Parts: sequence; structure tokens; C-alpha cells
Amino acid sequence: MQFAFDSMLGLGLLACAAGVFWSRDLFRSVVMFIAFGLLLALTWVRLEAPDLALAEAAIGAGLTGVLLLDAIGHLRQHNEHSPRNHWLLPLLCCIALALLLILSFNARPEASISLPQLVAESLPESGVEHPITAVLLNFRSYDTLLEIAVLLVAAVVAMALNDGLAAAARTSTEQSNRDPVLAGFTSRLAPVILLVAIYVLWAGSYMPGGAFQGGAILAAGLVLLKLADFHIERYAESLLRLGLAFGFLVFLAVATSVMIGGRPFLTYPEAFAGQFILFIEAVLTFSIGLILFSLFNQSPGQEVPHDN
Amino acid sequence: MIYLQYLLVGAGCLFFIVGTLGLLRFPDTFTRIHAITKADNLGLGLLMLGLLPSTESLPQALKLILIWLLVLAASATASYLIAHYVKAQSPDALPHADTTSEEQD
Amino acid sequence: MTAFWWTVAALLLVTLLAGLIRIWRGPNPADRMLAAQLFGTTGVAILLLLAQAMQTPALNDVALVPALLAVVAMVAFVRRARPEAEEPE
Amino acid sequence: MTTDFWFACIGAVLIAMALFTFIRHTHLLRRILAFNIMGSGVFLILVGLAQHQRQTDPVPQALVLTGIVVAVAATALALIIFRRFYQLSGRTELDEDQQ
Repeated sequence: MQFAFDSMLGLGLLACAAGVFWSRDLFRSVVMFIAFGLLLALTWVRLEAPDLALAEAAIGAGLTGVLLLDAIGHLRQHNEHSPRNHWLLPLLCCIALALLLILSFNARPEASISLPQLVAESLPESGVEHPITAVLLNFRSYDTLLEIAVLLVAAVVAMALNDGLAAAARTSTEQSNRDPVLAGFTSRLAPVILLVAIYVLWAGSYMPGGAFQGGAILAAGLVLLKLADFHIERYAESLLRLGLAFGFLVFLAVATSVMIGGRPFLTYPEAFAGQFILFIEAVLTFSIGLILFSLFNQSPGQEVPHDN
Repeated sequence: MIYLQYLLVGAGCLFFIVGTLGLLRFPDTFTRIHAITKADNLGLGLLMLGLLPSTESLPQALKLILIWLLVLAASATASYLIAHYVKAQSPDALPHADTTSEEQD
Repeated sequence: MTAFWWTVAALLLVTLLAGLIRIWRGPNPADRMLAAQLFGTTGVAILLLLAQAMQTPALNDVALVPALLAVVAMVAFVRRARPEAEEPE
Repeated sequence: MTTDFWFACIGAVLIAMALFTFIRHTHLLRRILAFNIMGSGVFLILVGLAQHQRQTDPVPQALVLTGIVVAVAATALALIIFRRFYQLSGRTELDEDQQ
């Protein structure tokens, strides 16, 4: 039965992808893509990667789908012009690529060191019990530091592209028609979302969860508030802007401050590693949530696009 | 106990199948809203009841119940929103129900 | 017991994939979004069953997330999607 | 054929399909979608192949976790640029792609 489940899941992924690629109506593509995200979350579960399933579920349901629906809502027409005529050569090349990839899977050399074993051996020194959190925030924290930097750059570029436009859009929707049912539902759901985000962050030290998943859930909550016409960013704009860079700056400050004690960059004193990691993760969750939200909030074209 | 679990989970699964059948076979959007919000939520509730005895601890059991309540609230809101949306898109979509639904607007 | 959980999960996956037909056929955007909503609910059910079948209670947390956030995409659709312009170009 | 290997193969097919779409279609929104699915295919290969014949491996999982979050940020940025482009030019395709 497991086998049947896996086969159907895999074929379902392919069917969804085919739907995304070959539907002429772009709205249909977007909905297919949302379905694809959910199937992918199930796939991560089957690959025994619940962390990835958590992140995929939060991002797929709360962010990517919303961003795409928002974008397509501003297109005048959803149908695509006819695609290019020459297709035979690309098709053959792509089939060859797939075959080559699958064949190469069998031919790859055995790794000389076993990474899972290494991680398991040094897990007690990391200050957390969950191996993935240990990898992200202790063994490979360079990656995480640079990742938050990348996110920050993305948010800054979004702001630069949109300076002034968002403000104009905001005043234009001043007298928005807030739906009473949606507003009531959102104001009750928002605290639950915040609670779940904190729980996921806290759980990250001993079971699947952590800063990325928590941040994604937080961002989805903010997006929901925004969609239900709670203009949170109007009340605390400067605070929000500060929050964007907060995660990166605090992470960097912690990483360099250990050098005063004579340790290499980004290594925590063993006795306090757990507290250090939890602190950094809390700040990261906050920052990631704000950055992802501002990437949604900064989208241009809230008003009707040009008329020329 | 195990047979009760089988029964509940099986019934839940049945409701999911019925819900999907409704989504595929019903003629218009409004009827399809019924199919997925009613059948699927009942199905999820039965399934959750069936899974409760297998949970390891009280917090896990409470989490299951929380999930069901969340889905209930979310489905109710979502169905309201989509019905409103469809009605705004095509005001003449409900020729026979105009008199009753006007009062809610 | 485990075999039973797997069977039910596979059955639910079949109903989930059948929902793809409704996404494909439409006919209007609201129908497609409804099918996406079905994906959310059924996905939660499958995750709960997998948590039992694979003996990992952590998956209940994973099920919590789509239950919490399934409505967000629907809200985005209702609030932000506009109907297509009448004449194409 | 283990679960991990099966999904790695699915990932390979996804990459090929997405690449084909990326070459053939010129609509920028569809290209963003294709790019996303290509990324998912890469993630599937990374995790699936690393776990094939061995126990679960936290290192590729952590890498992919970073990858997923960066991918959503990249998608959001791409959508913002696309919408700005559409707002200013009214077109959904790049210049060199117009026939």
C-alpha cells in the first residue's frame, strides 16, 4: 500500500506540473501550482523530512499562492499568446536531459564520509537536540547568515523598485470596504497564527520546526491581516523597516562578539550554545516573517495598471 | 476499540469520497460549495475521532481537536467568501433564491 | 493497523487527485479555487493518517499548518483577483 | 526502487519538463512558475538521492530548507519586477522574445 501511495503521489506531482505548464489559461496554471505545493509537502513527509514539509506547507499555502494570485489579479488577460513554433529540438534535448539525470543517479560514487554519522556524533556539543537545527544554526551557520542577508537584499530591492507607489496605493484604498465576517475571523485567527509560529520556533530545538518555518507562518499571518484590510504597516512603518534588518544585524553581532573571547567567527561557547541558538532563532523568525511580508506588501500595481 | 476506530476512519474516508464526487458532479459553483464544506469537514471530524485513541499523549489529542476546529472555522469563512464573490460576479446566477438572499446583503 | 492507515491514506490521495480534474475543467476561477480548498482539507487528513502510519507524531504539527493557512489563498483570491478584461487586446 | 530513489527520478522529470516550458513559452509569469518547479525538482533530487541507500540525512535537508526560503524570496522579487514591467510597458514578454 505504501508503494501504491508513493507511485500515486509521484504521478500526481507530474500531473500537477503538466497542468501548470500546458494550460493556456494562466489562472489555471496558478491554481495547479498551489495544488503542486501541497503534494510536494506530502512528498517531503514521505522522504522523512518533516521540516521541509512544514516549510513547504507554510510557504505554499500562505505565501507563494497569495503572491501569484495577487499578481494574476492585476493582469488584464489570463490567456497566453501562442507559444513558440520550434519545439522539436528543445523537446528532444529535455528528454535526453531527464534520461541522463536518472542514469547518472546509479553511476554516482559512494561518499567517503558519512555526513549523518558526523552530525549524530557532534550533536551533543551543538546545544540543540534536533539535527537539522544543529546543522542550520551551528555546524553550517554561515549558510544561514548569508541566507538572511540574501532575503534582506531582496526586500531592499523590492522597496527601491516601489518607492512612493505603495504610499500612493495606500491612500487610494483609504476607504476600503472591510468585510465584517472576514475581519472577525481574521482578528480571532491572527493570535492563533502567532501562537503556532512561536510554538514551531520553540519546537525547533528538539523536533521538526525552527526559524524558517516559524518565520513563514508569521509572514502568512501578516499577509492575512493585510488582505483583510487591517493596515498594520501604517501604524508602525519605521518599526517594521527596522525589523527587516534586525535579524541580520543581531546574527552578525553575535557572530562577531564571540571573537572578543578569542573564538573563531560564528562559534558559540559550548555551555551557552542552546541559549545563543534560541535567541538568534527568535530574532530570525521575526525578521524572516517581516521580510517575506514586505515582499508581498511592496508589490507594485495595487491600483489599476496604466491606460495608454 | 480498534473496530470502532476502523469504523470511524472508514466513515470519514467515505465522506471525503462523497465530497469529491460532489465537487466533480454537481452542476454549479454554489452546489459545489456545499459538497466540499459539509462533506469534507464531517469526514475530517470522523477521521479525527477515529485517530484520537491512537495518540500518545493528551497534548497530541488536543492538537488533533484544534486542527479540526481550525479547519471548520476556515472552511466556513472560505465558503462564505467564495459564495459572496460568485454572487457579486454574476448577480443573476441565482434566479430562484434572489428574494431570500437579498436580506443578508 | 498500519496497513489500514496506509489504505485509507491511499484512498484519500485518490480523491485528492480526482480534485485535479475540477481544477482543470473549471469552468470559472471560483470552481478552481474550491478544488484548491478541497486539497487543503484532504491534505490535512492525509497528513494525520501518515502521522499514525509512519509513527511520527511530529507530522501532526505539519498538519496544523495547512489547517491554519488554507484560508489565506482563498482570501487572496477573493480580495485581489479581478475578472478578466472583456476584449483581448 | 526505494521511496527516495523514486522521488529523485520524479525530480529529474520535473526539471526536464520545466526546462522545456521555460524554453518554449515566453510569458514571464509562466516562466516564473516553471523556474519554481525546476527548483522543486532540484530539491527532490538533493534530498532523495542523499537518502537513497542510507538513513535520513540532515545535511541536505538543512540545505534544501534554506533553498526553499530563498526560492520564495526570489519568486516574490521576480513577481515584483514582472509587475513593475507590466505596469510600465503593458507587456508580459521581454523584447527579444517577441516574434
